[in-house]
Order: sequence, then C-alpha cells, then structure tokens
Amino acid sequence: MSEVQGAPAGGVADTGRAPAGGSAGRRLNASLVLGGAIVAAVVVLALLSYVWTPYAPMRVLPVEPYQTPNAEHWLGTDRLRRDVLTQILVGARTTLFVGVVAVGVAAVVGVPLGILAAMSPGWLGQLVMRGNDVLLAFPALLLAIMFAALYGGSTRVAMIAIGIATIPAFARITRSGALGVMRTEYVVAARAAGRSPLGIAVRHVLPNVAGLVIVQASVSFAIAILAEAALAYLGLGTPTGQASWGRMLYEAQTTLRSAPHLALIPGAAIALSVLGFNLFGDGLRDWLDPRLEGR
Amino acid sequence: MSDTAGRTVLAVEGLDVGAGHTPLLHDVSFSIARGERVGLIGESGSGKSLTALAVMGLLGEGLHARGDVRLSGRTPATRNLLEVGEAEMARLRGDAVSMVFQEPMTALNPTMRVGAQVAEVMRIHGTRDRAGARARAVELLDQVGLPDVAHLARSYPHELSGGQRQRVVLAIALANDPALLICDEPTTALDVTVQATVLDLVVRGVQERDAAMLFITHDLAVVATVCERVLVMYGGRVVEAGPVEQVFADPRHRYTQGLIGASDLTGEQGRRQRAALPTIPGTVPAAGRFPSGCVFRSRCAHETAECATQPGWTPRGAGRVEGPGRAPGGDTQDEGAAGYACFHPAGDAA
Amino acid sequence: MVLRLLHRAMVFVLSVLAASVLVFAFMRVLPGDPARVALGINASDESVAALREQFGLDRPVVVQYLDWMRGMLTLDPGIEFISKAAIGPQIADRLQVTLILVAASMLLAVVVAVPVGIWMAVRHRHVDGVLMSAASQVGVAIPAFLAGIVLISVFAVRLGWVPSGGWVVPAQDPVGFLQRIVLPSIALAGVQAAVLARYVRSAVLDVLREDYLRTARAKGLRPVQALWRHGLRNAAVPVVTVLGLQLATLLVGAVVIERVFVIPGLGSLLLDSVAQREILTVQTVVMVLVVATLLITFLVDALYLVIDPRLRTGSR
Amino acid sequence: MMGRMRTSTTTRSLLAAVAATALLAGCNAGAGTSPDGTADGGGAEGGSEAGGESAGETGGGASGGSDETVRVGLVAEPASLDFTTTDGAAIPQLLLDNVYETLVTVDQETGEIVPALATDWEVSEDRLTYTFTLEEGVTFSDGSEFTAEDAAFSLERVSSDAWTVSLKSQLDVVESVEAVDDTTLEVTLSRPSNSFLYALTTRVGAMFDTEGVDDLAEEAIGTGPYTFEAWDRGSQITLERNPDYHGDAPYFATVEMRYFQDANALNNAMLTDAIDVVSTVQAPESLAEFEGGDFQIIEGTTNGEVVLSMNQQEGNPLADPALREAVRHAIDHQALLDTCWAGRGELIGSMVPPTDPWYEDRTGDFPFDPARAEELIAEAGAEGTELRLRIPTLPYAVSCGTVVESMLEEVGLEVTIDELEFPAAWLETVFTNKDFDMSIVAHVEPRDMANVFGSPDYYTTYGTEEIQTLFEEADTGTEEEQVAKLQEAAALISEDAAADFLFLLPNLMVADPDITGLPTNAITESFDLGDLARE
Repeated sequence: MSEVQGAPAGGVADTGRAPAGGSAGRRLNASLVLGGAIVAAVVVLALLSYVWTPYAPMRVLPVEPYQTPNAEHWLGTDRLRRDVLTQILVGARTTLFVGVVAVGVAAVVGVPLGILAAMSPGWLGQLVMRGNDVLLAFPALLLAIMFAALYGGSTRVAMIAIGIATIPAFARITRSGALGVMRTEYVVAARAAGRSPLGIAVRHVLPNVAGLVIVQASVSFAIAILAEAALAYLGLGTPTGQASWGRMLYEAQTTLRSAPHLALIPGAAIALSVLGFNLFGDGLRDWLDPRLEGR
Repeated sequence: MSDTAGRTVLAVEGLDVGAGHTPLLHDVSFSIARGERVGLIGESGSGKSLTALAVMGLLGEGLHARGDVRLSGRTPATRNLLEVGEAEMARLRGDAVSMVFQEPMTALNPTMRVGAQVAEVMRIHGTRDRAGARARAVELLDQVGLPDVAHLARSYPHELSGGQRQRVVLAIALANDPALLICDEPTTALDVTVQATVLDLVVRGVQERDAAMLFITHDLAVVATVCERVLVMYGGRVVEAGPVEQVFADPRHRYTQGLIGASDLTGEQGRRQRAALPTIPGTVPAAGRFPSGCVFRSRCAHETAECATQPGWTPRGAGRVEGPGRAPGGDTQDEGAAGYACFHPAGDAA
Repeated sequence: MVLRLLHRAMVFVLSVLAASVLVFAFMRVLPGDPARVALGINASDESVAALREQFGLDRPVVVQYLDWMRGMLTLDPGIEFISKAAIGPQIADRLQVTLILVAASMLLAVVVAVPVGIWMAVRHRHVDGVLMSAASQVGVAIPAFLAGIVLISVFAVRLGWVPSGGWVVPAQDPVGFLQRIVLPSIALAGVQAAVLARYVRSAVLDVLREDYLRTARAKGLRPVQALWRHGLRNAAVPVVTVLGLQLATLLVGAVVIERVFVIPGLGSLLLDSVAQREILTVQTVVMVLVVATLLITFLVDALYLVIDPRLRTGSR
Repeated sequence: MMGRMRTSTTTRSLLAAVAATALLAGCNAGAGTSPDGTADGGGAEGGSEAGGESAGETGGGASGGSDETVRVGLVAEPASLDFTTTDGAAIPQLLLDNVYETLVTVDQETGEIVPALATDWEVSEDRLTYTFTLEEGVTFSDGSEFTAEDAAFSLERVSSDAWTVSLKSQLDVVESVEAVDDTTLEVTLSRPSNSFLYALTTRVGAMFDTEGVDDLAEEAIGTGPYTFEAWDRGSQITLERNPDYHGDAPYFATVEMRYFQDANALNNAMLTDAIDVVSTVQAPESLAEFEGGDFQIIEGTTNGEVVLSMNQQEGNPLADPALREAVRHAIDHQALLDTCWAGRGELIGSMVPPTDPWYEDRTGDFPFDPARAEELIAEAGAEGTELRLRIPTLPYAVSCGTVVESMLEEVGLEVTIDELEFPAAWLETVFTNKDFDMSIVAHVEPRDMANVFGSPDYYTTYGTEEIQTLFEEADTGTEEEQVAKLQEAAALISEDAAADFLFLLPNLMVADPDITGLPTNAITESFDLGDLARE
C-alpha cells in the first residue's frame, strides 16, 4: 500500500500538468546555460586581463582619440586616447570585484544573521529581524551616497555600502529557508539528540539554505553591477584612472552623438553581464525549484 | 449507440492524452450511466486524474487529448467534448459536470468568503439571481452538514477545517445539480474520522440528484463502499473493469490482483496490519517510460515474451483472446462490459 | 487585526527612532566641516570656529539631536547653515517634485508591467510569452541613466519633440509639465516595469498552478475569467511587496534620473546638501526618505491585511 | 593680446559684441576671438577708452530695452546669495556687476581698470590716499540713494567680522575710509598697494546699501542693471531689469540663470533651445555638436590656471626639487591639453595668465623631455616612487589627472589617483590636512599668484621667504616695479618647480547666433549680463 500511496500530487500525469523538467527536476535550462556562459565569459575576460591586454591598462596612448573599431584598436579609442578593448578587459575585473564585495558583505553578514534569527525564536531573533527592518529602510543608493561622502568615492566604499544595504535581503531569505529546515524531522531529531546549535547550523541549516543564498547572490550581483554604473554616473563610484564599465559609460555621454560606440560598448557590456547574472540566478532557481517550492 | 444510450451520461471512447511526444493515456474507454457510481482506481501516475481532467477539459497547457468524449446532461450527447472549444466547455463545467478535488486545503480561493464561492457557480451559469444564489448557497452549505451556516458562509476558507472545506467544495460541485460528478480522491487528505461522513455526503448528494459519478481513488475499501462498478488503470490504460464485487473478489488482471493483495478489504481490522501485506514489487515508471506491450509487465511476476505485445480486451467469462486485440471500445457501453487486458489472467487455469 | 496593526505601528515608530539615531550619528562622523566649506579656502581657523559656533555645531551632540528631533516633529527643522533658507519648505517642495516623478513612473510601470506580466505568465509556453520574458530580462539589465541619456538624445535633441529636461509646476503650465515628465518617467519606469513584470509573471504563474484556480475553472469560468476573479487578488500579495520595495527604492533611485533630466527633486537636494555639508539638511532629507520607506513598509503590511484575510487572524 | 588664443592661427575671428551673421559664416570651431582688428594693442589703448560701462560695447548692444528674456545656462548653483560669508565663484558670477556694482571695474577685453560707480579717482603722491568721485543720481533697488556713506559702509564692513570669507584680507591694507561728502570717498591705505584698486573690482569692492545687508543670503539689494527677483532652488535664479538703473538700460527685461548639475544636461538644454547661452562649456569635447552654424562659439581666455600642485613639505617625496623638476619635464603639456581639454585653452609656464600685465611666456622653462625626467629621477634615486594624485571631482581635474598619471608612469613613477568630492572632501584632505602628493585644481581668482604661492602654510606648500619678499615689493612699489617684481616671482615659481602649470582654462561659451554682448574673456569674477542683447 505504501507504494500506492505515493506522494500527493507528485506525479506529473496525476496533476495534469505538463512534464516540464519532470519530477527529475534538475535539468539544465536555457537560462542557466546562457547565464552561466555569460558569467563565465566575464570571468574569463577578467582573468585574461591579468596576463594579456592589447595595451598597458589605462595608458594614454600617442594615437588619435575617438577611433572607431579598427585593426589596431579592436574596439577603438576613447577621448583620452586610451584603448577601449583594454579598458573593457580590465573593467571586467572591476565588475567582478563590485559584485564580489557587495555580495560578499551582504552574505557574510546576512546569512549568519538569518540563521540566528531562525534558530532563536525569542527576543534575539526578534531583535535581529527588527534591526534588519531598520536597515531595510536605508535604500542602497542612499547608503552609497552617504558612504561616499564619508569615505570618498571609490569602488570599494560604494560596494560596501551596497553590500550593507543588501544584508536584509540575505538575512530574510536565509531566515525563511532556515525556518523550513528547522521544522524538518532530522533537525528536530538532531536537537533532541542534544546537538549544539552551532553544529546544527553548520551541518544541517547552512547546506540547505545554500541554494537560496546562491540564487540571491546571483541576483544581488547583477544589482551591484547596475549600482556601480549609477554611482559612477553620480561621480561617487570608481575614480578616474581605474577601468570600470560604468565609468566608461559615464565618460562617453558627452560625446554620445559624435562617438556613440564609446557609450554603446560599455553599455552593452554592463547590460550583458547584468543579464548574465540575472539569467544565471533565474536558471539556478528553476533548477533548484523542487526544493524551493512553497517558499 | 446502444439501447442504454438513453441512460448514459458519460461516454468516453478511445481517449488518448499526450504531452508532446510522450503518451500519457492510451485508448481509454468507459461509460457511466445515470445514477451509476463508477470507481477509478490505480496507483499514482496511472492516469486516473488525467482521465478526469480530460473529461473536464481541464488538461494543463502542453497536454493534448484525442478521442471521443460525450456527455449527455441537460442536452443529449451530440458532440465530442474534445472538439467543442473552451467557451462551450466552460458552459458545461460546474453545470452539467462538476468536480471535487483531492486537496480541500488549497481548492478554495483564500481571499473570498466561502458563501460567495458557492454562490458564484450559480451566478456563472445564470441558474439564480444574486440574492437567490446567496440564499441557495447557504442552503447547500447546510445540506452538506456544515454548522451555523449563516455565519459560516461569511467565513474565509482558512477559518475552516479540511473536512469543512471539502464540504464547501462539494456544495459548489452540487450547486447546479450536475448530471455527472467527478470526485478525485475527495477524502484522501482528510482525517479518517471525517472521511466516512464526507463520503456519505457525496453519495447522498449524487443519489438525490440521480447523477452519475466517477470516483477516483486508490483506496479500494472506499470504492467497495461507494461504487457499483470499477475501472482499474495502470500506465495510462484501463487494464480491468467490472462490477466491484466481481473485480475485487476475483481480480483477473495481475495488476488488479496486486492492488487488492496490497490492500486489505476486510476493514479496519486489516488496515492496522498493512505493513505485513504483500506489495507490488518495483515502482510506477515515470510518465512515458512504461514498457511497450503490456504496461505492467516490467513489474509482473507472470511476464512472458508474449507480454511484449499489447494484450487485447478479454470480456470476463470469455476465453483468452489471441494477439493484439481491439480495445473494448463501444462494448463498454454495455453494462456487462466487464473484462481485462492480460495474457495471463489470475484465476485462470494457467 | 487591530492588534496586529497596532503592533506594526509600534514597530514603525521604534524603527524611525532607531533610524534617526543612526542618521544623526552618521552625520557627526562625516568629514568635511560645513563651516570650512562655507568659508572656503584661505579661511582662518578662528573664523571657522566662530562659524561653527554660529551654526550651533559646538553644542553637545545630545542637545543637537534633541533639537533636531524637536524641529522635525514640529515640521520645522530649522534653516540651512549657508543659504539660510528654511529647510522644511525646501524639502516639501523637492519632495513634491520627486513624489510626482515617482508616482508617474510607478503608474506607468504598473500600467505596463501588470498586463505584460500576466500575458507573459499565461503565455509562458508560447513564443510571444518567451520573447516578452526575454525582453523584460534585457530591460532589467539596462542602467536607467543610460536609458535616460539615449531618450534625451533621440526624442529631445534629435527629434525635438520634448524638452531635454527641467521642471515646471503642473498647476502653472500643465502642457509644459507633461512634456517634461514624459521622458524621465519612461526612463525611470522602464527598468521598474521590467522588474515588476517579472514579479507579476512569477506571481501569476504561481497562482495559475493553484488548486483554487482549477476549482474556479471547474465551476465554469474561462481561463481569463478565472484568473481575473480568483487569481489576481492572490497574485497581488507578492506583487504589492515588490511594489512597496520599488517605491521606496525609487524615492532615492530617482536621484539619478533627476540628475539626467535636471529635475529639482529630493535626490538632487540630497546630493547638493552633501556637497555643501549642509548637515542639517542632509540628515533631515535622509530621515524623510527613511520614514517614507518605513511608512511604505507599514502601508504594504496594512494592505496585506486587506488583500489576504488569512493574515488578519494571524493564523495561517 | 587679450583674448587671443593659442590657436589664433585662424583667418577670421569673432567679435562677440558685433556678432553679425556675416562674420559668423567665417567662424569656425577653433576661432580665436580677439576683438576684430581693434584691441591688438592691449592695455594702453584700452585705458584711454574709459568712459562707458565696458569697452567691448559697441553699436546696437545694450541700447534697446526689450521685454525679452534671455536664458543663461550655468553649472554650479550658488548655495547662498551672500558672498560675504560664503565662498565660491558662483555667487559673484551671478551678482557682481549685475546686481551689485563696484566703484571701479575691469574691462573684460583689455584687462584695464575702468570707472564704474566712481566716475573718477585720484591717487595721492605717496600712493596712500585714493579719492573717488562717485556718480550722482544712483539709487539702490530698494529706492534709497547711493552715497559715499554707503560706499564707506561697504568697505568698512569688509574689515569687520561681518565678512568671514578669506578674500576679505585683500582689503587689510585699508587703514581708513571716509565719506567726505555725498559723492566723495576717501580711502587711506597703511602702505602703498598696487593690488588695492584691483581688489575693488572684485567682490570685496561690492557696494551695499547701509540698510540692505540684513538678509544677504536670500536678498540682494544693489545698484546694478538687474535686480534679484526669484530663486527657484535647484533650478534657476531670475533677475529683472532695474527700471531705475543709472546707466544704459540693459536689453533683456529678464535674465534666467539656469543651473545644471552636469555638462551633458547643459549641452542638451542648449541643443534643444531650452537656453540661449551656455556660460561655460564644461566638456570641450562636446563642442563639435555646436559647430555647423546653428550656434556661435565664443572662445576666449580666463584667469583659471590649472595648477598641478606638489606637496613639498619636509618628508614628502616631492620635497626633492629634482623630482618636481622631473615631473615638469615628464608632462607633454601640448599633448595633455589636446587630450583632456580638446586642445582648448592656453599653455602657461607659471602662475600668470596672458591678460595680466606681467605675463611672460614661461612655457620653455621645462620643455617636455622624458629622458631628462628619467635622468632626474635616477639621480634622485626615486625610481618607482609612489605618488598620490588626489584630485577634486571636477571635470578638468578628472580628465587631466588621468593624462598626468599616464605621463608620469611613462617615466617610471607610480601614480595613484584618488578622486575627492569637491569641495568638502577635497578641502579637508588636500587643502587643510595637506594629505597628498599632488593635486590638480584651477585657481580662478584674478591676480592670485601671491595668494597661491605666497605662504608655506597654503596647500601649495611653497611660500619661500624669497618669494614673499618679491610679492611685498611688488605690491608696495610703483607700477613698473610691480610688473618687474611679479615677472621675477613668476620666473622663480617656475624655476623652483613650485608646481606645474598644466594650462589656462579657456572661456568657452556657446550661444544662439543672434545673442550679442557676450564677453570674450572671463577675467573677472562676474558674468556681466548688462551688455547682452539679441539682434
């Protein structure tokens, strides 16, 4: 009989739904593949820039400015006679740096807070979540503006600000995931067996919320890239002399009509990488969907 | 059709359902007469619910059905429901045919008062005006045995227990006095204590309306109490059909035999010991992964080379049919269309 | 329900208080002396100190904090150090501009995103749905200021249909106002609509899978009717959350668009005040934004109660 | 010489005040803009013309008095209307000569000091007493009459605590001010000063009403051709024609000063005809958009020396003069100007703009010579020295900083750029705390060499005793001595490599072709609107 009982509404045929992915679930989807490819491409560009760039990074060259793509300069040269391809390559580092710092700060603080909140039902959990709510009241850009005023405009400072503003997102998603895990029988059993809370957190909770966190990280990564561009536009982001796609875009706007490629190239790079991370996140979510259902 | 057509409410013939190139239902045929209660049993993934949804025209996107489904409710069955289009189907659903689903906890709109949800089905089909529908809704809620209905009608689903919610669903299903009621495991999700009450309400509701009922379940005991006739499905096919007593007492198909062996129809006494019961070995394959020929052969102890071909329909009591036979087809219109599709039927002197 | 609202209101007030302390403390550690900025290069230390005194910056921080809080509660946070302009009316003016801009963008975003999102969900297996979904992904990825710059370049500079920026008060010059709000709203709404549409899509996809929608269809509702009568209200809960978050983000996020389109909104006041080290203005603007954000959160919570009866009793 | 550009190899030049369409045809982008055929002689000639409000005014300029409005686009909105307590160029740019007037003013074309509210002045034999004869019948916009009493009040007020900005020190030399009668003002100095009269042309010489200084931050009461009308914070300030103006009524009834936060928005506004004049083009690379005849481009000169300052305080790498010299040799100034400011502007070798009488071409002191630079660095043992280039967030600094970084790295120095928010963060870090190795900022105040290089405590950290003596001698000596001593000072600053002078900011304006009366040069603190007209 146990066989017959089965899982309620588990079978595809039983629910009348099309077998998209099927109950096997973990099938690679287009978003995941495409997003993963773009993300990988950004990483490859960044790594490549450490071993090879067409010209010295950010160097003003004795050449004509505003060149359109040609054999010498594959993506042309900018107003300050710098090679655009070189900047795009080195800029990929900044893009990754931006995301890693912002997501890193948010995840390193947010995930433990979320787990703490989930595992401490009493005042501690309440306090964490209320603090979270207060932090949530400071939008990312506001924090970034305030931080830039405090510590000066730099990529790192801006991204730490974005990261701090993103903490609540990670704390929330971790908490909700962790709450689910805490209700599972094996965690209840582990607690009954007297396992230490830390042990439970590391052994059971963390691995189970990892998927959620990775999806959130991917989405936050994309948001951080956009935020960097916006801050560069406000003059609060990456300073001159450092390659950044946002900065390139900002610098190109005064010649948007006379040299549109200088805006289009970094603009496309930003849009593509944001798209890549978003797709990757979406794809990952779909891929993990069987576990995420009901959250 | 046959002489019984006058009393036939639902006639399904050669129903095929597939998703893309994956076949999910094969050649399903059966009929239900007015006042008749037919059980549809089988494991999860055997195609029971899919059959019901195909009849309701509620197949999910990406699923397509072929075959012939006819319903004679208020109007005679002149058209194949698979071809009439959404607008016409919508007119039939909730009116001539209605359905009770398995999961009462989620079957009701959480943001709408239950009375309104009951009344809505009458408003949709224009059977009553606004006030009339509201009054009738309260009446119906009362009929399905809910307490303090005036107050309860103004409640939201989350304020009700599972059993109460399923009663509401039943009230919705019965509101327009359907000719056919489809119940998809209506009591599976309920506490054992309320199962019997709800079942009773279902049967009473159907009987009062002299309606036909298709009752999907995997609980053979329920079928035994509720239904007169039973269809056994496996792998998207009807593998055996017949009067309940006959099929249960003397199952022919090896799958039916396994099912009955795995359950215990001796009642509560037996249920407690179900861990000791024999089970059908193996698991139900994923959709589209059933073997060719006899769909059950991958789990059947009696499999022979012959089983690689599709067994034909053998009317009960008739001799063994050789070779890939025709599906029961119109024969099932006949009340006596009891039979099975197996080369090595149980109870035969094999 | 009332209890729950009261509880939320209390959380709101406490959050505002906590935020005000944070903001105030933050402003005290901000380098760059407002007096020094006002006096410029060459100013002597004595004159800077004198001006600090005049600005009231030499008083104990607790006194400054309480003074500021009192000012905000009486809706008169004082006057600016340098311009001597009253802060309250200035913020009110700027807030009005930003609110109009944000409201227009939000409206535009909702009007576009909700039908598009529903369409994407309903047609998610069809080519058009997938294409729209892909387009929305691309829309999310385009920086708003780039969209703004390109819009100006095309519609203002090249085609000359609308002004490239600026602001007029709607009551004074309705036509001029409309001309000037079109591009910034589109630029601002573009990304929001793309984001929102994706949330609507996923919310609707979720309700499309809900059993009660199947129940509704079993009652005889056609798919669109079922979605309309039973689905949307339920899909609204997650969408309202996102809307609230977006609204809060937009209040500050509009600063970029305000910069692109030369709109004198709250964001540009914030940037200018930060540059001038008008500490009092900065912290008041930040508080206004923070309170607005918390208020939106509170209202969203309240709205949940209206939308979803399950939350009213708290038992889910 | 005034207003002549480095690039004035052009065949034709544009006289802003006579912007006839016929001339426009011959105007091209790099147009040098010396007054057509007249002002070549420079100072001496201009001085004799003293009489009108401005020598640049000819023909149909400020005669009419239409009811038209002109919309002028600017960057950097003022924070307040009060330049007595608030620093920054935006306030005098708006108010000086337009709302507030001074006793004497500078002719934008010639650089000469010419009469304004004072019709005439006499300097005593010992050069300690200045007697000004004031114009009669001048009223303030609040109706009260302008008298010597107001003038005395205004000048005395500078020395009082009411003025807090550092520029007030320019009048430290004033010993006493006396209103002899309604139209005669006598100013006595404590020592002879050549800079005193010039100082009176700047904001410290602004004439206030004795009754009109209560709310300077939000109200401006003066005698000028325009009155302050309204301030729409964050977007524009409106000036109205002063109906009782004592001089020729200005052409435009209303002037809207529209403020933009960045160059691109300003350009877009001009391209879409939302404004009539771009007062300062912040992104010279975008000028191409205005070429082609639909706009007039005015290119002149300013007082804005873009200074690459070098922190030479003890213990800093650049305390070594050899390293500073290497920096000066390492920079290809022409290439830098071409790259970061689209070739607009003028090369200078020291802290003197060509419009000052003591200008000498010092661009040859440290010619571009990377080999020599590397040699100097090697001698100093400073290969790979790390230098922090901490620049303010201003367009020219940001653009040129990148180029400077590149050029210095070519000769083996390690340069890191920090962008500091201007003004607050830059003032704090660079200016006050001197926590930098190099910085880039344009010093736009007129005749500010002594201010910038006269004190070791100033952020330029130069101010040697030798230079201080020179400045003092220049100020107290005769006019000839002043020129000689300041030439000497400029030479010394250059030779000591006290700083590097990247270039002189150009005065770049774009305007509708029919706008006349725009000053070619921007060598004063004001943006004179009185002469603007539309043909």
